[in-house]
Amino acid sequence: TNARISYVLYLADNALILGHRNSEWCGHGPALEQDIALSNIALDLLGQARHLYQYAAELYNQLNPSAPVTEDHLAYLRDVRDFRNCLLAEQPNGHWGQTVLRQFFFSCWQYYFYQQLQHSNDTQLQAIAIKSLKEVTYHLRWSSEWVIRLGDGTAESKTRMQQAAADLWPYTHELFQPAAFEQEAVSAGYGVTPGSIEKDCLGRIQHIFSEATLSVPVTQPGLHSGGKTGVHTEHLGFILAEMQFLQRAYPGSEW
Amino acid sequence: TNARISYVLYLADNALILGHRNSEWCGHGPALEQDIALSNIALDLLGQARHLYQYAAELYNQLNPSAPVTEDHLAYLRDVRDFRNCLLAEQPNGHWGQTVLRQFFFSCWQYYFYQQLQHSNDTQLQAIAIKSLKEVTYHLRWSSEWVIRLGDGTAESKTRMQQAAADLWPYTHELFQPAAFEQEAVSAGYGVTPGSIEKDCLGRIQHIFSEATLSVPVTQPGLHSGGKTGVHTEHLGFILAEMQFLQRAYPGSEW
Amino acid sequence: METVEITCPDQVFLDKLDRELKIEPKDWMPEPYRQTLIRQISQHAHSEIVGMLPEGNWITRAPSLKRKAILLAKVQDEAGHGLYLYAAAETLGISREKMYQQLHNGKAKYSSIFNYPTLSWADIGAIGWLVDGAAIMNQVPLCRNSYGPYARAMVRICKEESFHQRQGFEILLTLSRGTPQQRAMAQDAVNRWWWPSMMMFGPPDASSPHTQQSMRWKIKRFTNDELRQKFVDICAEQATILGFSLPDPLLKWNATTGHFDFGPINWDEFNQVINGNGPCNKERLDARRKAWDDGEWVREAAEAHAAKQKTKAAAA
Amino acid sequence: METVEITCPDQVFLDKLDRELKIEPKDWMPEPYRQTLIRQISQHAHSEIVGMLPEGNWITRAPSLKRKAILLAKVQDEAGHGLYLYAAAETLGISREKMYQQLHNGKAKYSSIFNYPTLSWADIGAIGWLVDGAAIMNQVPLCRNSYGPYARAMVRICKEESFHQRQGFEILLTLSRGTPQQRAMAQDAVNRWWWPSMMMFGPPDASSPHTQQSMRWKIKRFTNDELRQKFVDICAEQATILGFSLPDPLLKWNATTGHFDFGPINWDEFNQVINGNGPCNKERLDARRKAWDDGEWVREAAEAHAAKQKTKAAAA
Repeated sequence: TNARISYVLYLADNALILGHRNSEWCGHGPALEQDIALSNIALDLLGQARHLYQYAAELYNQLNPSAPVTEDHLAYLRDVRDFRNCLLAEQPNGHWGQTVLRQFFFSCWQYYFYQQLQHSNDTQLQAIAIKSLKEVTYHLRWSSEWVIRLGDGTAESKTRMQQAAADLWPYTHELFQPAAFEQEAVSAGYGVTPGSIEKDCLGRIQHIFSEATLSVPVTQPGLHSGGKTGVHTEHLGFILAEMQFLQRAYPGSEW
Repeated sequence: TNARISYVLYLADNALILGHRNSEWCGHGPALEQDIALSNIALDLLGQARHLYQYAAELYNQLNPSAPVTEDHLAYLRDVRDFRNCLLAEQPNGHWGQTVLRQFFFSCWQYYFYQQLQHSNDTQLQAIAIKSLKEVTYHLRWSSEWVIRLGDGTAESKTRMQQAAADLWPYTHELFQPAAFEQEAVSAGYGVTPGSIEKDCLGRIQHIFSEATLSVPVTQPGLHSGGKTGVHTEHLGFILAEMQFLQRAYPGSEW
Repeated sequence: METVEITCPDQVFLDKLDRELKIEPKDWMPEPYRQTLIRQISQHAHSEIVGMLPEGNWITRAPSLKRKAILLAKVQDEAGHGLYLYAAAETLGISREKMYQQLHNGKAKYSSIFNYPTLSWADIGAIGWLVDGAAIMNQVPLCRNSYGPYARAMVRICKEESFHQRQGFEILLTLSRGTPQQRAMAQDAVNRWWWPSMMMFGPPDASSPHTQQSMRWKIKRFTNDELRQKFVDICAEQATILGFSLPDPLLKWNATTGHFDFGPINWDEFNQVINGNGPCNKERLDARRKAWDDGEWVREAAEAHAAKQKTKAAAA
Repeated sequence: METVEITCPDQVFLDKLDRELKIEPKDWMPEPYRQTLIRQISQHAHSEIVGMLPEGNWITRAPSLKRKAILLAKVQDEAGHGLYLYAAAETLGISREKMYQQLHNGKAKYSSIFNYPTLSWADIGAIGWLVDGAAIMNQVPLCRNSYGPYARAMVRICKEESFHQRQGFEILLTLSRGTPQQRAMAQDAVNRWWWPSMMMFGPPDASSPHTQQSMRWKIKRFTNDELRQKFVDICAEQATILGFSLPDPLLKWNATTGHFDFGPINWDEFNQVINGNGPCNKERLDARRKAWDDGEWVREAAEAHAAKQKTKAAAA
């Protein structure tokens, strides 16, 4: 069950951290409509994170009934090395194009991932996958449209998008490299083989990039990974310092 | 003695927060020499803050011998509303011109302030004033030179400096408006009457601005104040969340 | 021979007002009525948008996942309100770009309350309770204002606002039952937001020259002082439930008037904030201008792409 | 008639090297010697400057005022080292601007260790202990290198570096005596920094083609593998004092050789990082480029002001 907790936390942290990043845009978007759309995605991700943390807490409390935890313990009282989110999720927002491209890469992965997770033998994960998939389908469409719009927009927007792709692409490989807890999850029948969805993801990305008149960067899986085992980029520490401040400063309070 | 603690904390917080802001530049300055110079000022301010916090802790512990505190308690375990630093100190670094101008306004105030504080009837404050004054004299000279250099540099640098002056000037008034604890400090003979150094400060600023071919903004003391009573700008919360993270996340540890 | 009755448009307009009918975008309306509405609706829209900033300041620091979701949804609602209101103003013949321009160059105002900083989590509660509370007090009568699109926008907005207000109250209630530190945090927030909230109703009637005209046009339904008094009466009661005091030593029930008396408002502060010298005026406008400027290439690209699509569709 | 002895400069140069005399900027030197030095010294200077970033990352989050002061002073020292080294390289006829250019466009390298992220406070200790430790191991022999300005710069640098290394060791020692969380934090940092530190000595001698020439020129005094072995021997001992393990299951005292044996190094990772694909290569270069670009108007203004002052002085 430790592997199961890790697995659920990995999915929860992904959703929380990307939702957090997106929420930083709230009030600062390029147009009101986009401000609202991105906040919506942030809310969806936050909702997914909550379901997952609640399930992780349930699993944890079965193992440690004497010191039960809640979703908030898991989100607010773990430090950088305990977070398992992929490095892609924690990358800075940059400009609007970087944000929508990060969302596109992530939603693309989440889309194929949740499709598989619907067949999990863990009924809770199954339920979360089914519910989340509806949201993610919209995220994928929305972010695809923005990638196309900006890729095939002005010369400036195309340049910006191609640069954003170069910056973010190295962080995509990690999603398809299995961590130990994922291998256990696959063996036990509740998880998805990360590599099994790579081809579909890449196909979708290639399709959208081609509509966007952008070229897909070519890089080898390398050292831009480690999130699943808690080896993050330097950004996450600052995210957590801000996010966790109140829970850390006023321990044990109800809010 | 509560007023005395407040007074010492006010001076300590000023030094810590401005030192913290300056230290954010470390590794990112416009030239190595300036990186080093500003880090030096940050180190001096941090040193002043430590002396002052140590003294404040001493005063506090005399009143509360059962739960003694250290300099680190005072710096790391108080929240925004307990910090007393002037709003000027917490303003974002902005560009290099904003940083040196913020330093100039602050050093100018500190210079005349410590000159007076040398005559405090509190021997500890006296000693800190005497020691600090040497450092501040250098800070004032260095920042004056930069204000002149950038004011009387290129057209671009002049515009930037004049804008920086407009942005920062409203925060200078607060330094000369007495808080209750300052009035007590004056009555008891250990503090400086804030208004008493305003003329000298203004004279010095006018002199340097005239050399810099800049005009001194004209504003009335207004609502850009409150730091002394803990009513800050929204920036301080983020500074503290970052600065205090480890002490908050790992309470009671030795580092 | 038939007689042709010629009714002058002005009379039709006033007649409609008298019969509590709505004025619609295609109806004739006096130019000062149109201008007053544009000023008021756009100012209201700007307030929603600028109002996202002080609360948005705590989204990344909300103390629990639930609170984070509620706050994010709330600030998002405000963006939605902004949208409704800009759309309502556009029916009067002004573009959203033009309104933004007026906001960014300081010509248009927004509610001065948003020029105060949010310094603790409790401020989110206090804003919900007091600021949204005052807003609702102002806005509920606006649901019956004479201009159709504005009135309909206000109906949607008021429904959400009262939800926000309850959420704010609930944050304070939770803090009031929390640790001594939390209670102090909440009392402090109430202390700081009380007077600015009182100022949200605008200057006293005696110095509010446009009130009469606005009431005649049925844009306004109550005077500033009437609404302010209602607000005080409600808040004074609710503060008791919360167990917080309001920072006004002169606040006292007056059995004769059937209202709470309250102390003098610092109109000098109000005027300073209105005139740009509030604690955060510069931050707020800078943030809005930056969002707009940073978004320029995005809007350009979106337009360029749409144009390309149109050309393609035409060619196909 | 007197005979004039003509000594060819190459011979004078080699003769000096043999007699352990310093080559000074005005002395004749072979072009490849000059180029090798420029490459090495500038690379070393860049390493100091880029090396400020991973540690600078924790200045604002140092856990006590004392640690904050020590760390800030340390990172500042590194800027100072950069200054000495750029100045030494400038004596070889290259400008600081040119060197920056080469750093910013990726032509010049810097120590690949700085492309790893600092993830916890313990990393500051591990960097001090391991990274500064490895640096000193490399640098102490450089104090005796044949080029005068470089050798003299290294003397100053080494003095400070060993101070930094002790500070790092002391951070780890404090953590080792701390809470279980702190001990875990420190062990984790040691685990992450050990192998990259081992790589700091460069490729194994067998694949280090320039070593022989550099040793002949007395720029280098020991081979990469010699220095690496020394480093392992010292660290293995010190790790015991700290109570931390080194993440190498093959690490073992070998009584025959009188050294510690150690496991194979992942040279593939090393090459990836060198070639720009390390975890933080992009962040580091972006940060340096941004500092340089943001500083452009400042440098221009400073020059313009200096020129004005000069004109004034000349006129007076």
